[in-house]
Amino acid sequence: MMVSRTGAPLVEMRDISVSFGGIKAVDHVTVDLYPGEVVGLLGHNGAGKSTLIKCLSGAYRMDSGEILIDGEKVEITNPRDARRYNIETIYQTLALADNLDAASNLFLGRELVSPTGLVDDAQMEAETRKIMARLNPNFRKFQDPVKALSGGQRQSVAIARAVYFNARILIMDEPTAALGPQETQMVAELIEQLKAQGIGIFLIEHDIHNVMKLCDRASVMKNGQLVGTVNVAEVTDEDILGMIILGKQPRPHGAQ
Amino acid sequence: MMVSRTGAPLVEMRDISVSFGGIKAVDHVTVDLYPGEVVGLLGHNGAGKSTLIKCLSGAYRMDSGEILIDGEKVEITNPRDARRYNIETIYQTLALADNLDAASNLFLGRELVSPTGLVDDAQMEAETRKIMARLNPNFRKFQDPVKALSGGQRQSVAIARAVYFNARILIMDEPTAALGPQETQMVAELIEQLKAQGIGIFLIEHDIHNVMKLCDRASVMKNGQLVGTVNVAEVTDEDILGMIILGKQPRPHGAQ
Amino acid sequence: QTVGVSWSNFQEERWKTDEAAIKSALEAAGATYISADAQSSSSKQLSDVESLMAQGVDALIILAQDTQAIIPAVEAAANEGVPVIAYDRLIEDSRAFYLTFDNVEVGRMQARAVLEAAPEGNYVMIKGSPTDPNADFLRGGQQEVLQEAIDSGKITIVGEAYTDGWLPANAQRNMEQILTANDNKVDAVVASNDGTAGGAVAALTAQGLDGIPVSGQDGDHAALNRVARGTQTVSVWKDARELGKAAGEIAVQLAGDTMASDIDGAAEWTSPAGTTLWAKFLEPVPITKDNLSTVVDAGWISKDALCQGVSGGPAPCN
Amino acid sequence: MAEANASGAGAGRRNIFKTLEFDTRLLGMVGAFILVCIVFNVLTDGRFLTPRNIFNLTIQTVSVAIMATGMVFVIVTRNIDLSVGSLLATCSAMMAITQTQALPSLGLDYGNPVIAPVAILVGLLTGGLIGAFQGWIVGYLSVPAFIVSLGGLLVWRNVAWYLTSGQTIGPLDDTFQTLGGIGGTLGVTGSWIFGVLATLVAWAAIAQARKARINHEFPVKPLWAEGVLMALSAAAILGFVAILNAYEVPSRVLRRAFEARGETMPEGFTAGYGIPFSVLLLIAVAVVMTVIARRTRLGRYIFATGGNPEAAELSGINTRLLTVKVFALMGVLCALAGMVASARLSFHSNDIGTLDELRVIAAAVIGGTALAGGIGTIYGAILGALIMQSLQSGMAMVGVDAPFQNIVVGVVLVLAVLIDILYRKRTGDR
Amino acid sequence: MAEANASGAGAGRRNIFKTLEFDTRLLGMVGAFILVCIVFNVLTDGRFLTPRNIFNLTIQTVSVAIMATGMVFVIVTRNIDLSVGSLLATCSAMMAITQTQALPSLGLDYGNPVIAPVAILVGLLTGGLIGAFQGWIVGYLSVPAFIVSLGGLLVWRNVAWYLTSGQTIGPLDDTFQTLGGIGGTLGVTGSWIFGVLATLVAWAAIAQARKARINHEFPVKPLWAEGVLMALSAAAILGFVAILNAYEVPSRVLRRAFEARGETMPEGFTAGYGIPFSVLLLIAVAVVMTVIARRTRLGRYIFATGGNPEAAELSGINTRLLTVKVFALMGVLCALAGMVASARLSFHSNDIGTLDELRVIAAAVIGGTALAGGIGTIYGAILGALIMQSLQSGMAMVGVDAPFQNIVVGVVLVLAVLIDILYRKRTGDR
Ligand SMILES: Nc1ncnc2c1ncn2[C@@H]1O[C@H](COP(=O)(O)OP(=O)(O)OP(=O)(O)O)[C@@H](O)[C@H]1O
Ligand SMILES: Nc1ncnc2c1ncn2[C@@H]1O[C@H](COP(=O)(O)OP(=O)(O)OP(=O)(O)O)[C@@H](O)[C@H]1O
Ligand SMILES: O[C@@H]1[C@@H](O)[C@H](O)OC[C@H]1O
Ligand SMILES: [Mg+2]
Ligand SMILES: [Mg+2]
Repeated sequence: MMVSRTGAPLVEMRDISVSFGGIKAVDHVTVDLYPGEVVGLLGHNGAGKSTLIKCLSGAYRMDSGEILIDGEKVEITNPRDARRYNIETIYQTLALADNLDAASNLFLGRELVSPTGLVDDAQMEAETRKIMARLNPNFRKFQDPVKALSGGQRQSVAIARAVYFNARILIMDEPTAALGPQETQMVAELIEQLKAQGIGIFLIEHDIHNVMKLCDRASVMKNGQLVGTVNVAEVTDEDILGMIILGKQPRPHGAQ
Repeated sequence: MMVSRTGAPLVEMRDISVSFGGIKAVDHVTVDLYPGEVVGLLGHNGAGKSTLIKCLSGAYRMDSGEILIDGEKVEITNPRDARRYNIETIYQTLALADNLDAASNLFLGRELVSPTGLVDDAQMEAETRKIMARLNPNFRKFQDPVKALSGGQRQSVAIARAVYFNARILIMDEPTAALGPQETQMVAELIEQLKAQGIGIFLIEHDIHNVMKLCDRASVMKNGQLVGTVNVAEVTDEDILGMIILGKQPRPHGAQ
Repeated sequence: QTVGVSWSNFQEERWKTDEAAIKSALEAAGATYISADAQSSSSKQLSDVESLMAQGVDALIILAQDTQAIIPAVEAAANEGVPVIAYDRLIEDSRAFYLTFDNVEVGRMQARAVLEAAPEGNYVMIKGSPTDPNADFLRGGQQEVLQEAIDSGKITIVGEAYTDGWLPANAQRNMEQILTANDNKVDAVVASNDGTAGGAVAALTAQGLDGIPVSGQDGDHAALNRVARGTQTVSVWKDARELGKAAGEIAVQLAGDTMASDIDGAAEWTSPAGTTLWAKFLEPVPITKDNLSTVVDAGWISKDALCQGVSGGPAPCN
Repeated sequence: MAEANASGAGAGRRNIFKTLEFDTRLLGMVGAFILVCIVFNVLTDGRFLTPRNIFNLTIQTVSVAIMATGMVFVIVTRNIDLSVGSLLATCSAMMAITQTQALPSLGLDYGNPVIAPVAILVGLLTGGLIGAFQGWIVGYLSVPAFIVSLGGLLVWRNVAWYLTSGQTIGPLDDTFQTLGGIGGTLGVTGSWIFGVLATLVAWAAIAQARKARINHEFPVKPLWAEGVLMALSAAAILGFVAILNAYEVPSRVLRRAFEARGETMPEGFTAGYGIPFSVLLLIAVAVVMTVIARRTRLGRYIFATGGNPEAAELSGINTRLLTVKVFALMGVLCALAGMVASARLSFHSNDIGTLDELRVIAAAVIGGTALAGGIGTIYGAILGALIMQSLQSGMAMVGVDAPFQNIVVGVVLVLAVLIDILYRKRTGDR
Repeated sequence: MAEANASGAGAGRRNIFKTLEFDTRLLGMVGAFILVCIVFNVLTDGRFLTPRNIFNLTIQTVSVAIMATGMVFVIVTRNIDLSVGSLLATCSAMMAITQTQALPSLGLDYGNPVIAPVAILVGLLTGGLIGAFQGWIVGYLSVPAFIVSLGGLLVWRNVAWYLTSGQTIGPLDDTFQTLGGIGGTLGVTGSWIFGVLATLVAWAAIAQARKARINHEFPVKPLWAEGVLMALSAAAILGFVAILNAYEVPSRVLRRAFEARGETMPEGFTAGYGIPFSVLLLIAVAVVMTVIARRTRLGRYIFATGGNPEAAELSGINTRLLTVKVFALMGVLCALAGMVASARLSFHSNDIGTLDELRVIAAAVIGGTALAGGIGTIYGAILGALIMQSLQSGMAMVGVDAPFQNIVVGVVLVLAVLIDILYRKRTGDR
């Protein structure tokens, strides 16, 4: 399926810079994302990928640059702002409240309430069971606090949370890093589905096979700077590896 | 290179069980490991892989079962015991002291001391620079506390720590999960080197390609139980995926 | 008969003596002693009284933490017909029987003794805890005596400080700072009890000023030793055994339906706040180097303890 | 499924509790409490468990228990509040000044019915504002709560001192005083009515919860278990009412009341006290706080923030504002506690609330609130306060020396937490 | 490399400090301290910064500062110790009883030179054992330190009370008293000798550190920077000695000393005090604790455990035993502090050390120790204690009321931490 890149992009991050005490973690980076598109963010460890997308999800504040959504400039200064623009994020560190159960985590910040204004735990648990059945049929630990879950089970909960609430923009920071092969496959299928619904996805991923399979475009970073953005269909995995490791743009049209 | 599996295995974990408040995370599992061998531990999320190897590294105490090293029964009740048997571990959660720099983390618990008995920071930094040059040439953050490092940089420090101290038995719990392609490649090479030195390695890994490439044997777990152990050379990746997902032994000699 | 005693605290050394005296007076009368310690909390003291009454006491002796906040306890006792003795500290309720050494008088005695030893010069006032009403009673009594000399310009108060929690260490620090601020030009210290006097003397000793007049109260053993050594002028001695004995006896009488007015030595007395109640006052005794033998003769302190490290001092340490 | 393999061995009696879905920790605490009561009852020849002493105990517990419920939220969000005792003093001072000086100087005389409500309002505002201010420093300026409230401990105690110039203020307004305890009770009939109503509410809640689970086709307890639960709750509530009603007003007080009305008391006339208003207040606080904790977003966010502050923030929870709310709530509860405490004394004394911070924190912690955050219950904290108060009153009654009392309290505090930890270890977490 | 891109703008003056490798936070604290001193000096017409008052200040600080160094380790390992004031009292009581009752009853008379050392040993043992016991409960039984030490606060204060039956014990042994402050000083010559030796040691350390870096071919500071550092350290040490020497023994005291020796004082004879033994003790404690923190495995493990307790445990560090050690060390330091405090008072009073826990924690925290663990310095804690003491003494000198003093201390505590947080934010961590 081809993505149409006419009109205003869903998200445009322009000239973003972030530094930590003098160190430029992100250095004048520009990326964009169209509806129904998956853009891979690649780069070596410490390249600045997580930092970049945290500006979009409201976890960090950028030092300079601007963010446009549907072509309009927006201010995102905290995670609440991001939610308002229907931006959902799966963080590399998962960000779950260890002492709460899966349902409470899934609905955290957006609890279902009964007409009296009190939270409706039964309803939330029912919804959670539904969505987890799609994502991870092995999942049974609905009553336990999530601290009793294994690494991959936790990841499933984090993914469920991000996709449940009709996101328009989804940020996934290494979503399959801890997942087993079957679970990874299910996430891949999920990404295809979401794409088909017109959701735009930033996907941070180290596995080059997955990138080639799932992404439409790939933006590569090195030492905080953008090396370049390529159409995945037009390059080989060798090209992308070259960008990641050597930091240089592939020669146009084709292989080395 | 063929591994010789004559004589007593380097490590034998017999009939290990661990439960958490009534739930059997590891259920009568037996695995072994010979010198110079890489044994992959595979399984879905929550299968019990991390729990199993934590019994060997001294992080958890098993409820029943026994551990033999060089054919002799040993008691491992805490991480210090494991170190005494030259067992080194890279944990899934990394286990670094965030407020200390890379060198202090690398030598934590085994500091180099000057003749006066005081710790010798300069010497430790020098050693750290040497080993990191082999593992991750991009690494420069020697003076910063490790909390300022990216996910992958932290992983490099954890790996360096495990391989620096002449381990005989190495446990790696998803060591490349957060690593970029170049860094992953370097770890793969490292594993080959260590193997050649006669070190035995338990490798927990979800990526089936890596398993096929790096492991001699693979033990697959499901719901806390051992599905079986196979010689990687004798099976296909489809076989192994079948074991992981369906929990059944492959038919002997060959493909489906 | 059972008599309940509610103590405000046991922080100062003296109260253990008071307790022993009350106990033996009650034993002598064949009554039972039960007690509770409020640990310097007026709220806990109210609970304590409730619990004492739940145990069925026939009379209450209360060392009030707060003169007013204790009134509900008196009220509850009155409701059950249990007589209350306000022990050592005033209770602003006409139903209580007030038995004390007059604190204002103690303050007067402290000032008097110091004034006698240093009729003119620079005075420092080391007051008690700002949260203890007695601190201000004492300070008031001291002022009465000093007022005239202040007005005539003979003495000047060059420093004055509350002592948080009556802690000697705080008194010592305050004294040091006052000495520094006045270049040691200090001729006398009116300290409000023996603990604070101890702190003040330690600060004075450091400057070689030990020996100037210093007051105190309670007859703490360490303080009496200082009097013998000459580093403290006076410790106003409220013979706690007398007070305790009287309290025990009066409690038994009141429990036995004797009227307050029939108690030996009782008189109607009106507090500064205007409460009129039956009261009995015991005379405090200022102990100076001239009458040190009194405390030994009374068996309050052994001669060895009194004279430790003193030779050739005043009687009985000569 | 590994999860299905729930423990087989050692079941039996434990399963009854499981079926009833009782918190076994709660049972443990209740057990400890009963043990304490029985021991003291033996030591005091049966005086400890008289209606009178039980009445006293509940009254004595109210002030600390009210604050302890707020401390649960504070600790659950990984904070601590060392300033509660001092804050109580400042609120109490404000209320005392309002009713004895400010309002009378505005022409509202002693006895005017407006005085008590206005004074209470002033107190609640003071507590809420100071609490919110401290919460703002913690939440928005990121100064650790330990430091802010340690500063608060010093500041507010002495602000209270300055407000009253170190004087005891009173006597307080008569209406106000009825909130202190024995001076204001529901009476026998009122208490029975209250007891029956409370029982019905409890039953309705149980039925309602069952219905919700059935609606979603989740497993429910067997019907008999629900029945046992209903019976138990009724017994507890009505038993409590019966005990408080059994404590009789002394005849002198009754006679005086009749005389005041110009009548004479009929021979043999008696009356029971019933539930004190202050205890009613505590019950109301407990119910409201429990609903907040379990059934509102605020409560959910409090626990989420305690479990993982970063995750809560990333989930769009305004954890800073939440901190302000939690501390403001704590401040309001301090004001309520100050109201009860000063009404009980009928004066504001300037040592009021001294060391209450320790009692309140101890109550919350003995009640199972984990200092590491994320875990705690309101009923646990109240039970914790009750256990501490029983220990202290009991020891005072037995005639244990005060220094020794403190030693016992210190040891019990550590033991309670130790048992809690061992218990949690045994039932799951490593 | 991103890492090489260190900030370019806003350099200039800041770079001098960078080159000298000064901790800018330390500079800030020293600046705050100087500011406090100057303000009080103006308010007291120049009396605050006299040698005499500086001498007093150092003496007044010693007891709290000694404990604050230990509190740094406690807090760095994510614990807290609320029992230090009470523990100090128990240790002080043990020492007082040993010297005034136990030893004399064994036939060692007043004035015997063995008395002081034995008493001190008893105190240190008491402190160490109690500390270790508390550490054991924290480390091995996993009860949170807050609870254990809150229990300890109640228990040890009252154990002290029982030990002395609530009596003030004293006067203490004469030799013992010399450890309290003004009663025992090095004298002018001794102090100069000490100053020169200390300077040489500091220089040797600087040279040694440089050599080690050169050996490993790491970058080093320019030589002039090392020179400046050496000059500054010499100036600080010798200046301090000069000030303490400038404080002259009052002539009455001198005259009395001569008289005691049967001589008469020569006309115009003067003598300076020099460094008090108690301050020497504090210096020794500071040096030892700093070496432990920075250059020993124990110190490394303390900081690692504070940074990530789980990681430390998995790295083979016995974090339980470590906890015992840290608390035992804290106990020993409480004993030392108790020794200084009671020697200074010249008697043991049973309320000694009351509220010291607050002062000690405040000193450590004002000195930059982070309550979240993992961060803290010994010199910071000592400076923190000094700042607090200067504030309190200064206010006492100016004649500020005790309640207002407390308010100021509370506010300063919060402000100090706030500034620290803002500072850290500006220089890096988000
Ligand atoms: N909180 C922080 N404080 C200081 N420096 C930080 C912080 N977070 C990240 N950095 C630094 O910023 C740079 C970019 O980090 P970032 O986490 O964005 O990398 P990444 O591309 O996501 O790497 P990885 O693939 O390992 O997750 C790194 O050099 C890292 O050390
Ligand atoms: N501390 C704990 N408390 C309770 N249950 C736990 C705990 N740690 C793990 N478990 C449970 O034990 C089972 C095995 O977990 P484990 O972490 O060993 O899985 P894993 O095979 O390593 O999975 P992953 O691939 O996701 O890392 C899971 O069901 C998990 O929920
Ligand atoms: O005797 C004194 C007492 O009157 C006062 O209230 O508290 C301090 C004591 O020293
Ligand atoms: Mg990242
Ligand atoms: Mg795992």
